[in-house]
Amino acid sequence: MSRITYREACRQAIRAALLADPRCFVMGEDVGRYGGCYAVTKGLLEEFGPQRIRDTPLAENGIAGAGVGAALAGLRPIVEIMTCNFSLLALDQIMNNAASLSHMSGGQFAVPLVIRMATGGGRQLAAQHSHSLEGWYAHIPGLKVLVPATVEDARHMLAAALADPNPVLIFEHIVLYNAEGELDDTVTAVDIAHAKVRRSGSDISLVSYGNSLPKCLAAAEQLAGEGIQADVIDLRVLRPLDGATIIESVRRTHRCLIVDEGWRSGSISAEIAARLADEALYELDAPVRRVCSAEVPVPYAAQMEAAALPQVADIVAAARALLRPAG
Amino acid sequence: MSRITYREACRQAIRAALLADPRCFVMGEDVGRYGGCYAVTKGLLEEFGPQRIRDTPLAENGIAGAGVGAALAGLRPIVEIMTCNFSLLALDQIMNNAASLSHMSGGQFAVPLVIRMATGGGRQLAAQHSHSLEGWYAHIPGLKVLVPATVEDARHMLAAALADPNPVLIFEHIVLYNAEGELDDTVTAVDIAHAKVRRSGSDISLVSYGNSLPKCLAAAEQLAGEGIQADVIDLRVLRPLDGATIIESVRRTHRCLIVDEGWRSGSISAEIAARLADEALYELDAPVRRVCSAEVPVPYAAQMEAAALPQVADIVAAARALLRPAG
Amino acid sequence: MSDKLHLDRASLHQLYRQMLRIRNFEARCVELYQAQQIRGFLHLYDGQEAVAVGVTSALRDGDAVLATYREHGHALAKGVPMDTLMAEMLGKQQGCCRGRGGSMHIFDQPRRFYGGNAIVGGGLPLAVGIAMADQQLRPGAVTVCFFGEGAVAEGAFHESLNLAALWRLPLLFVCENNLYAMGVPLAESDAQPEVYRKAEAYRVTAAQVDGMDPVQVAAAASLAIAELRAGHGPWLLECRTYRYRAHSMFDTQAYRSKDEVEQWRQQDPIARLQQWLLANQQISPEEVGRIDADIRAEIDAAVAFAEAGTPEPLAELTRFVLMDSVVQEQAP
Amino acid sequence: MSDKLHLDRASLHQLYRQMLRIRNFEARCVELYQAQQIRGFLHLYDGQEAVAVGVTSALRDGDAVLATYREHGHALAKGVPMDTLMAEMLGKQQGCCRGRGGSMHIFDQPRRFYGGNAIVGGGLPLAVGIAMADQQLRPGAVTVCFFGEGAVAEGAFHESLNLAALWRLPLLFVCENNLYAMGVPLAESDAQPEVYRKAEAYRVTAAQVDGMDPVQVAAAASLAIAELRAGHGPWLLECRTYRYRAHSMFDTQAYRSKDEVEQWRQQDPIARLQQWLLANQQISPEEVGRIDADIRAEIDAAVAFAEAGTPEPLAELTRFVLMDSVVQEQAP
Ligand SMILES: Cc1ncc(C[n+]2csc(CCOP(=O)(O)OP(=O)(O)O)c2C)c(N)n1
Ligand SMILES: Cc1ncc(C[n+]2csc(CCOP(=O)(O)OP(=O)(O)O)c2C)c(N)n1
Ligand SMILES: [Mg+2]
Ligand SMILES: [Mg+2]
Repeated sequence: MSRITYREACRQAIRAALLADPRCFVMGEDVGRYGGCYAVTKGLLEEFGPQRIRDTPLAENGIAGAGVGAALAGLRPIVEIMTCNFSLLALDQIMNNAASLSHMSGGQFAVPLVIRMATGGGRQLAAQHSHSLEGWYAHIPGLKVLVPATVEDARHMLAAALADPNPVLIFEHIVLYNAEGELDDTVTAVDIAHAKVRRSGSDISLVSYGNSLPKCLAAAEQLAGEGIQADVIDLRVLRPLDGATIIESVRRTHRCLIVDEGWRSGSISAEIAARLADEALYELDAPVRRVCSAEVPVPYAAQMEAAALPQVADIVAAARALLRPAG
Repeated sequence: MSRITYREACRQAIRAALLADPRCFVMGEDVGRYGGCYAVTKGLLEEFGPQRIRDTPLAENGIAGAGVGAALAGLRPIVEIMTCNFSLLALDQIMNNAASLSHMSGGQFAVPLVIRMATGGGRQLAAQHSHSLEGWYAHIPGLKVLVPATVEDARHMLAAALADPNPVLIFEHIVLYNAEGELDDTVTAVDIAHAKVRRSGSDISLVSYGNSLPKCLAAAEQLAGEGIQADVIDLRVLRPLDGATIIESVRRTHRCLIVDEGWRSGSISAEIAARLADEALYELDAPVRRVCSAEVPVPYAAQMEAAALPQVADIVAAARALLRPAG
Repeated sequence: MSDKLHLDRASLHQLYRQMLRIRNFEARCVELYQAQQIRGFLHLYDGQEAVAVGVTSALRDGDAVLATYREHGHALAKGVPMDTLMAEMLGKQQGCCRGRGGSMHIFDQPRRFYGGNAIVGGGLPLAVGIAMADQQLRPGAVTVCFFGEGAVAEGAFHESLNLAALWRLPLLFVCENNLYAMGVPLAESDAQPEVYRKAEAYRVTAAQVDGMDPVQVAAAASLAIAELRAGHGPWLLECRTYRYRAHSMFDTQAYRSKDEVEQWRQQDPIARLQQWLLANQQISPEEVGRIDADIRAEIDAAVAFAEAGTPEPLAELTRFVLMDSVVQEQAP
Repeated sequence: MSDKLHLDRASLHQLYRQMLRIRNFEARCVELYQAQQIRGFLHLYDGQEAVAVGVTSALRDGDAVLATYREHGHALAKGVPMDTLMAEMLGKQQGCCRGRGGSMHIFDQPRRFYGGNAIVGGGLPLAVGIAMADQQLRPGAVTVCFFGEGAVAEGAFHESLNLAALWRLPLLFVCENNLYAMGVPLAESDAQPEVYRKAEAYRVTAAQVDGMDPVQVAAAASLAIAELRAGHGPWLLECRTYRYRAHSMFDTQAYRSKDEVEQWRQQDPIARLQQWLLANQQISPEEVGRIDADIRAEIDAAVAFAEAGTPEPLAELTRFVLMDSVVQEQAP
């Protein structure tokens, strides 16, 4: 066991990938000299040189497309789109090329590309720097979407993503970078196919991912104090979604609360609720509830930002209401 | 009553808007000389001249942003992004500026902008020309999203969109352009806030929009032959979603099938199902089912394209299964 | 015809043959479209053949090519077999993309033909990445990316030229300037209508050539590609050309005059090359006839192959959405 | 200092005062950031003041301005009141954006200050649209759009320059070339590091000026804006400048040397203008002191106003996501 930050886990993952495969390289804005806007790639330029840690101009569409091309032609690019807010500029390349090329070409090409991006709010960066778009990206066939919430996943998901022949997006939450956790040194790989139960309980399923996971765990702690035992599920992978693990949990708890930093309407929480309403309707003893971000561009001021994002108190209150309906 | 095509209804709507307000103008690729890639703006250049029917270069991000700017500074732009497939290039301007500016500026500016785009599959145009992204756009706070399915809505929604102080996206389905319908000349305006029941029935709610509406109506016809009476709801507006009308219908039918040309996971159908699972759980006598597009980039070959998109037979079968569960 | 490049008889015949193959292949496509065997959009290369043929004549097998939705010509010139191409046009399982791509999405992995892209400008960033990989993995290989002059206004053009120039990539950008982007004439789509001059903004070497003259195109491409192979960084080649027909299968063409079309037809690259070859005793009438017959036979065979093809079974619909392996890296 | 433009004493004082206001306002912001009263990102304009001040000195009230996330200087120079600006920095209801925007999203409708944009290059297409509207609704008005040299690599730059040129818009593009985009030096972000030369690709008139000299900037801007008002189409002005501090509040600055920073500090526009004014008897030491005191008082008042401000009530969270009316068109 060693105690490390999520940032350091991300950095180690990249370093290990570069050491393991000469075809692997990192490309993005300020990944080199600057060390990454969230300091994830610090020191890698010095170790691997400018061809493998490639600083790019500001050109998200160009960079994403270049990543697709490089993957097609034999390299293993890790493209960093600094934050998901800027990835909107790259969406054409991501949807129309990265996600579509294999199918469109009748299986002649795979696109073994990894795109990392920072996501989420909570640091008062305001509307254009606080999007949580991972659930929205999970709509697109042909992509895989990963959302590491723990240092273990931050450390090991990248290798699995690089080994995958498909384009994989990894969303790292800006608030998690400084979070510390225990890394089990005996674990050397993780899967990128399954959700995981992070805490077991039989009264209610709390389903979440990313920076909402620690919030759910804190809420579960509080609820336990009130005698409510929550099953806490970390989705880990938003596409393809591991519906089986969620449904299995709900079969045990009969109640489900989904916590998602995306805007509520059309978020991944909606997809989960829809699957329950289809595949587990008769298991439900209570409505499926969601704690999501308010449907606003995230505001700057501290109290408004806090109100816009899911908070532990919101989770606790919603869970409580599902178990002990008023009136 | 007059019989016109959906295309002609769109054209009349634009013409009327240009006649009604000198601040209104059309801007987009090939809207002028070419008459629009789906011939919607044919003849308008001759009538209104190049300043009000402005052909642009291919530059979706630039054009969308220019539309936002023009709206901020006093004009009433109707921007045509030829098809939603190309709108991915404009997403930064749509989400980070059009949708966010009012809130981000503390209400100092409204963005009275209309963006029209063609959407949908069914004409063997393959992966990069067959997206149905309207439900996906409906995730974004600050936008309104309209999906006219009838000639009446095609004729009158535009005026309501232009009168709205917010950015409004209008998705016109490529297969509907040639569809004909009766236009009631006594109707001079429609709202852009409510869903509409297009056929009444008490056994099951079929919820859809756009080109899935005629498919649902055809399915309802077939089902009626089997003694199943379907309530057919045309969503009309995907954001803000009129949940009340859907729930009101389900309270009567206790069964719901949602039909949506978007890819299933994370589509607007998911949001509708989620609302039902939350707000109408105890009304449901059967699982909430969805007939959506298969989760593939839409293929070219006729039989594969047909299999990828929702079809009347799929709707009938799914509805039947909900009412007469096997075994 | 230009005589800048001294081409031998065989090479000249090859230029002629390839252009004619494309022209006649597409003529048959039009028939099949009218018979509704080909559906969707069909963008013809009619008139522009000298560009794809001239440029690819300077390529080797291991070089990569990317094109647009108007790419039948590039595909054929790069060696994509006509039969799998035609089967793809008909949406058959035997098509190069198993019927998933159609006219706008022709891919051929063994020939390094990376599409077929229906997003204007969408291929340029891909080309940058392919050239990046080649720079590292396949020294000496070059990538050619074809696009229309309409694409030049897209941000993707700008970003890609800059990246290619910064990284001195072995990448030849070929702008097929046929003067119109659908109905928008060049002067209304670009503030600088001399497209090749845009290259200066990236300190990229550029040239403008008569795209109706395959010899001139071949000469310019040879020069550029030699420079690329030597590692001197990207080039932009602007080829002035013309499409004789509508943008896709049909449009009213209100944006241009019949006269204009007629004038360009006078410069038809195939007719002119044939005349020149005959006049200069570089080809005999018999050889002309034989080439014609060969091509006819090839096309007939391709159509027969395509028509005999079968539909992809529906059970395969979702196959290849996600891949199990990186197929392009496995031994064939 | 340059003497190309013959400015009167009052104008020179105004340049000096405005630059100092910005410098000292931001110095106070740094303190408030350290005290955690300002949060989020804070991008300082320290060193670049001559650009915003020089350019805006050529503007009239009805002209429009757009800038980036490094926009305090542009906002102050355009007349955004310091108190509502400071209240916004502190996230108060009394801020110009009611606390929703913060440092990166300053807007001021009455002054036609259209942000504050945290997407690099995101303001350029907006500026095109504003200039389009002005061309029609407010003849003679101009729009100025500021952006960094890093933005030049974005597709948005390319698309916007082309649109502005095609439509001959009254739009002044001002590239604040401070040599770095975060940590990436110009030579690695642009294949053509003489940014003003990019304008040729759109046949846009361009000039490069010393962005550390407010008089030179003002002279170039005056010339350009006179041309714009006369309807002669857009201009691009490249101002070579430098930021003294980290990109945002803190970075290791491993990408540049202390020496380099020191050399640029030697050319500080404020110190140099003050020296020149004093040496040429264009200002008296007493006047210098008075300006200093005025500014100090203005800043103190702004901070007091901001600190006395109240938080926006949470009930207002979703207000303005959708608007009820087109506020900017109502009488104030
Ligand atoms: C991004 C994008 N915008 C718009 C279109 C629709 N469209 C298809 S072809 C075309 C014209 C392209 O012109 P040009 O680049 O000159 O190529 P040409 O068709 O003349 O060969 C347009 C506007 C598209 N496919 N992609
Ligand atoms: C589209 C986009 N990509 C990346 C970023 C992150 N980012 C913020 S500022 C910046 C550097 C911009 O450099 P430049 O344009 O030169 O402006 P400067 O900061 O030097 O004033 C970057 C990469 C962003 N905000 N938007
Ligand atoms: Mg063209
Ligand atoms: Mg800079």
